[in-house]
Amino acid sequence: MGNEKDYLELIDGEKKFRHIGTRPIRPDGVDKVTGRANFGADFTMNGMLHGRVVRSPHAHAKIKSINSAKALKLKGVKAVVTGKDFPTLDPSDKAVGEVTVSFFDMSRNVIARDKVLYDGHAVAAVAATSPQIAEKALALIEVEYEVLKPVMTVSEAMKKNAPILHKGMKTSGVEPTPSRSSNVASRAEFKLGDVNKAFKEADIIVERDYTTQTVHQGYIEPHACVADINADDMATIWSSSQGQFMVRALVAKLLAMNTSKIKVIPSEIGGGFGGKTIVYLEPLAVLLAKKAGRPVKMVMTRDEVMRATGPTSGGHARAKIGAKKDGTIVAGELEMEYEAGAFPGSPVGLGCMTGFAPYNLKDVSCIGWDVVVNRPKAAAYRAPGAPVAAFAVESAMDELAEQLKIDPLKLRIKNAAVEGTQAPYGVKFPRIGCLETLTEAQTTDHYNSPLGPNQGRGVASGFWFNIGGQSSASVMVNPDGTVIVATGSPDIGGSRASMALMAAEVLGIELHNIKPLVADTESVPYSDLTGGSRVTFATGKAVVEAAEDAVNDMKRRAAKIWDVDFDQVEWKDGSACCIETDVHKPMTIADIAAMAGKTGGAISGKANINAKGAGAAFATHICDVEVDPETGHVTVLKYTAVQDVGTAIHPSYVEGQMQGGAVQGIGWALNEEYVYGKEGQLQNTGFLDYRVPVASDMPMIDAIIVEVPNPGHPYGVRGVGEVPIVPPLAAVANAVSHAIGTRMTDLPMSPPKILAAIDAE
Amino acid sequence: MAKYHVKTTINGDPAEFLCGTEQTVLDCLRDELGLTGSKEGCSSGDCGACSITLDGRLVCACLVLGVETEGKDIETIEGVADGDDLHPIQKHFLQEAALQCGICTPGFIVAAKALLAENPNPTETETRYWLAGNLCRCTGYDKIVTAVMNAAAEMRGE
Amino acid sequence: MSDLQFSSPKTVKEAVKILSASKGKARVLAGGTDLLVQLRAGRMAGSMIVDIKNIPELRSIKKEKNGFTIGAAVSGAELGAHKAINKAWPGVVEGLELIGSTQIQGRASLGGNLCNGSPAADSVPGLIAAGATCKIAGPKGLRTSKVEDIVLGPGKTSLKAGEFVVSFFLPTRPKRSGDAYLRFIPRTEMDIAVVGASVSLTLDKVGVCSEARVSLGAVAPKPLLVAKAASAIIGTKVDDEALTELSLAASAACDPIDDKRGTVEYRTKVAGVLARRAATIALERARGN
Amino acid sequence: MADVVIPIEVARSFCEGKTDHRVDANNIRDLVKELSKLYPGIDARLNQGLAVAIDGEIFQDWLLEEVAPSSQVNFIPAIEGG
Repeated sequence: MGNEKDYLELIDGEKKFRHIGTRPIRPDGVDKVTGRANFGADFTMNGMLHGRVVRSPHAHAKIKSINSAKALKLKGVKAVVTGKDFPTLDPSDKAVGEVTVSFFDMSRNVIARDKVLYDGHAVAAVAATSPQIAEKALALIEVEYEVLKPVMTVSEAMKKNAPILHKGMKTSGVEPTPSRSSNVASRAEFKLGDVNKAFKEADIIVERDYTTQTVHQGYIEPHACVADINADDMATIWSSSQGQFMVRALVAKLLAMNTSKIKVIPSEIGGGFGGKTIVYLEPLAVLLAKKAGRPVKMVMTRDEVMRATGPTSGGHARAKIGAKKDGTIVAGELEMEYEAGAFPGSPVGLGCMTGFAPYNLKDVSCIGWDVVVNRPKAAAYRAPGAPVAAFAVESAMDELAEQLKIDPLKLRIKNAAVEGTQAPYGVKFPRIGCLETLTEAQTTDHYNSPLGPNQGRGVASGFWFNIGGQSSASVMVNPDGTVIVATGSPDIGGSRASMALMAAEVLGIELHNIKPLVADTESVPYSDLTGGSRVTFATGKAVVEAAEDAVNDMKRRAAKIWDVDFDQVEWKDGSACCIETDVHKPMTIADIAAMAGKTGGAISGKANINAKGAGAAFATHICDVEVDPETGHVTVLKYTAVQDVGTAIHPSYVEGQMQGGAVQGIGWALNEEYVYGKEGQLQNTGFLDYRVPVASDMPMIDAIIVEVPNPGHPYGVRGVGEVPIVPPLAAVANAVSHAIGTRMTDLPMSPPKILAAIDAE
Repeated sequence: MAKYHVKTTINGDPAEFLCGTEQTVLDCLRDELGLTGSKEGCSSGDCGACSITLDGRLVCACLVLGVETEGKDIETIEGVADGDDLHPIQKHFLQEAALQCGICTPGFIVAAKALLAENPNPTETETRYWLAGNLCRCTGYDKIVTAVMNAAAEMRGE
Repeated sequence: MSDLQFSSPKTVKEAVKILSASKGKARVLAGGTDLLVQLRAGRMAGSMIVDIKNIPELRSIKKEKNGFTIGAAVSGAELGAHKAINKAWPGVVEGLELIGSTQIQGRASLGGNLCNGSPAADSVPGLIAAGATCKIAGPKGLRTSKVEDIVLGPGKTSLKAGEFVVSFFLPTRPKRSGDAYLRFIPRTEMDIAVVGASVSLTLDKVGVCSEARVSLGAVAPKPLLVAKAASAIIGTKVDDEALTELSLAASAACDPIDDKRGTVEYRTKVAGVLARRAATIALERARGN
Repeated sequence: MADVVIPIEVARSFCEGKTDHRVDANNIRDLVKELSKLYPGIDARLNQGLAVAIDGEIFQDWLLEEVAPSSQVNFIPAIEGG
């Protein structure tokens, strides 16, 4: 687009934006506060059947047989599908692009074939005329299992004689390739310089082991979809997901269907946080609909969400930092093993890449092991892999500060990554705001306030890459001059408001004249899913370009009407103006739109881009806690999140991302964990015992926005959604450690663990 | 098997439906009456997304059987606004950006309305404890609590 | 589609008749906050749900000459709004009011919380410490039982086929007497008690504890009445030394399990802590009465 | 000649552990082609789930991105997001 620079000058210059940075009411808001908005489970069709899934009660077992005869005899049951109904895929069939996925594994995660690999693994699905009949049919599908010993933890899985989940799986990334099958899927390594030599030059070294448990994204809306397939094999899927194009692509692949035969219509999505970047129900619903010849609705129960949808990995991390007496850190080492769940693909590599990213380190080594266990396959969760790595590194930094008697923020400021710093994964940072979040945190009242007895304060920083990727946008000018902005990016947290704001800024019109919408797969060109903190950045960039395209179109029309050259027309405050002469009165967007028919037909703009230049995000959090020394109960007294957001398009929703991410991280730190029984059955399958923070657990979360504009976006946007969950684990752990005088290295810091730590002193 | 014929009042209007014993009032609202504003997040009373009032008392619709509501007065999210006129709580949820994905919003608004009916001037702590049965995973509760307290102030005429 | 039947009797007699006729296959529905979860999870054996909330006696609170009668299906929210009981037995009200959210409070009842048979039921230790009794209706007529005799183990009660709890009786609070219930949960709301402790005590004119009852929840297969913890403070001025003894006795009485909510060690230790803290609050209340 | 860094695991499989390379190419496609002349088969491996960073700018999906003689090119794991 060529004029990125101009916009940045505007940011630093005197001219204020008219719309960017304001806090208008979101365009989809009224529907959401009145109950009118339709989410995944709210859609119904005439003649619709209800689908349910038969799930394994075992964590690890061979499927000897599945007999659906009795279920099919039950009146009202219309179809049953099992793994046999799915196409066989080649084990080497992997997708490259946004996320590397093995379709072979994904297909087996959607429905088990010869083996079940976790409690809750789908084994069969049934469709019936009512939810009650479908429920009854579940019990009539007879599955014979040969129960195997489950492998529940990374350490068990890595033992020499551990039961093997996938025969033939060899650890990749080690040379020579091992001959024996292993539960270790792969090893990843990132290094800069010579870390062993650097440690020898250090005056002080801190080193510790850290452990965390499996945690779930915990979105309130269970997965849901409706699938219909007509006589011509044309499938339509209504579903709640982070990407309608993702659903289309995966259903096409898993069912060997032609993409053009699948239409996916996105519903409102009731939270995802990465957990809805994959399909579970959609392929089953399509197959059931095909077999039954009727639409099929499938909605998970909370129990199914917890047992069978992607949590994120628990694991182990060892962090080691070497420093000079003056606090200059000279060497960093991180070795981590993450649970991938039942199939390879934990985010351990991303953990390795992010852990030391906030710091300027020339000698660093990060090694990650991806390990399969009999738990549900890990899915993305907000900054996948980064929080656990940050927990280890930021705890070690805190310990270093303690031992060197340096203020923990000062220690971080001394070592902060800046423009030109080489990240542990080899890439040199462009302009970033890591240092700015630290210095801002230093000046807060919070950081400078006194603490009482049994209270502690912790700080931690965090990094997330942010991504760009493919986004499409159409800007359609209606005959009355109002505008529709269509994108292919599901709105998970208010992004339609941001799209409208950016379009309004370019078009120079009032916000209420713009209707932003999330279109289906047949109404806009392909877009990558909503994830990686990419929508406001990448889709926003597409919207800006599409709006500029529409402006150019309108300028051409005005030039035609006035019979002047195109470059004689400029766009100002929502109107075309003639530069050289005042003979021609400015034409508003409505004036031009009204004449569209006379000047060449409908007016629109489009942009289909693969956005580059996503600016990295850094955050620094401060947490105060009080610990009850007799019960180990932790009260979070005060919490401040400081983050470089580039430019806040709609500051309220930026703050919302920061506050929500922080609270998810606090939950991860304090009480959230998967608890498995001895035989590998999940013990806490509901919100009663999977303890996400409730309103009374939390204080207000101070969100402090720092704006270091990203040169890669016309308005300076950086992604904001993910980095807020990176610092909290360590910020809370450091606070608790200071409150009780013992370092906490095992998450969650549930009251029994804290009390045991206090008593062990 | 036979279904029960239940007569209730929903958001001020008479409403009748047929339901089986095992159907909750949430099932009845959503599946029998097409009132899908009340959401199902857990079906065990732990998330509050299905909050309604039953004879003025705040309950989880997933923990009430449809057959139990015979003769009762039910209020749902669909009855909170007066036609086009949003309730102050709804307005403040929008103004304060107290929702992100919006799935928990109907439950929060119904619960907050019940709070302000009982306590027009709640403290932050009272607001947080009253709303502890409504889970929100997006916002961290900050802006929700602010919206409810600002709505309360507006309703008190401040 | 299920074969589940529903009935909504209007009198105790009618309810007894339905329950007796069901041959043990009926389940009593009060607030439903546990029953409906079990129904949804497919854990509910039975073919009949008997909703007892339309029996007036089960929904009313009555001030009697020597105490209060509380209908078994009175909700937490209703009990919480009853000023006289709040004043007389704050510990009992605290227990019921701690169950779940505001939404759950609109439904959860003393009868349901007791008869669900959970060792961790929040309202039960308060009732036991208060010396409450319950009136039980059954095929053989009415009988009265101490609350501590109802729960036998997780999910098991001493109620016989066709029996159900009609009401609870709380005696008039003696002078210089107070009670309190505390529970420990990891969050601030919405959890099942990891430990619950209730203490009710009465002081004589010079401030010596003349009577006391201590009850613990979630630390054994059923809610406990811990006589040794009570005797640790009876005859004392409930000073630090006595409280330490009470605390130790409470911990000693525990026979808990390790589960997703807590460990044996943790529950044992925190039972002592909470018993001491509850006794301290009860003492303050007694001094004020 | 651009400075190219490939992941350690890939280097072990194809280049006897050598991660750092200097390659003369105008775009990433040609750069990969040049590398595969020296290390047969590496092109397919680099096309499996790796993103590329050119002077700090990350491309999840790449082919014709321009490379300058002074460019620093890093092949890194593709980044998924939540």
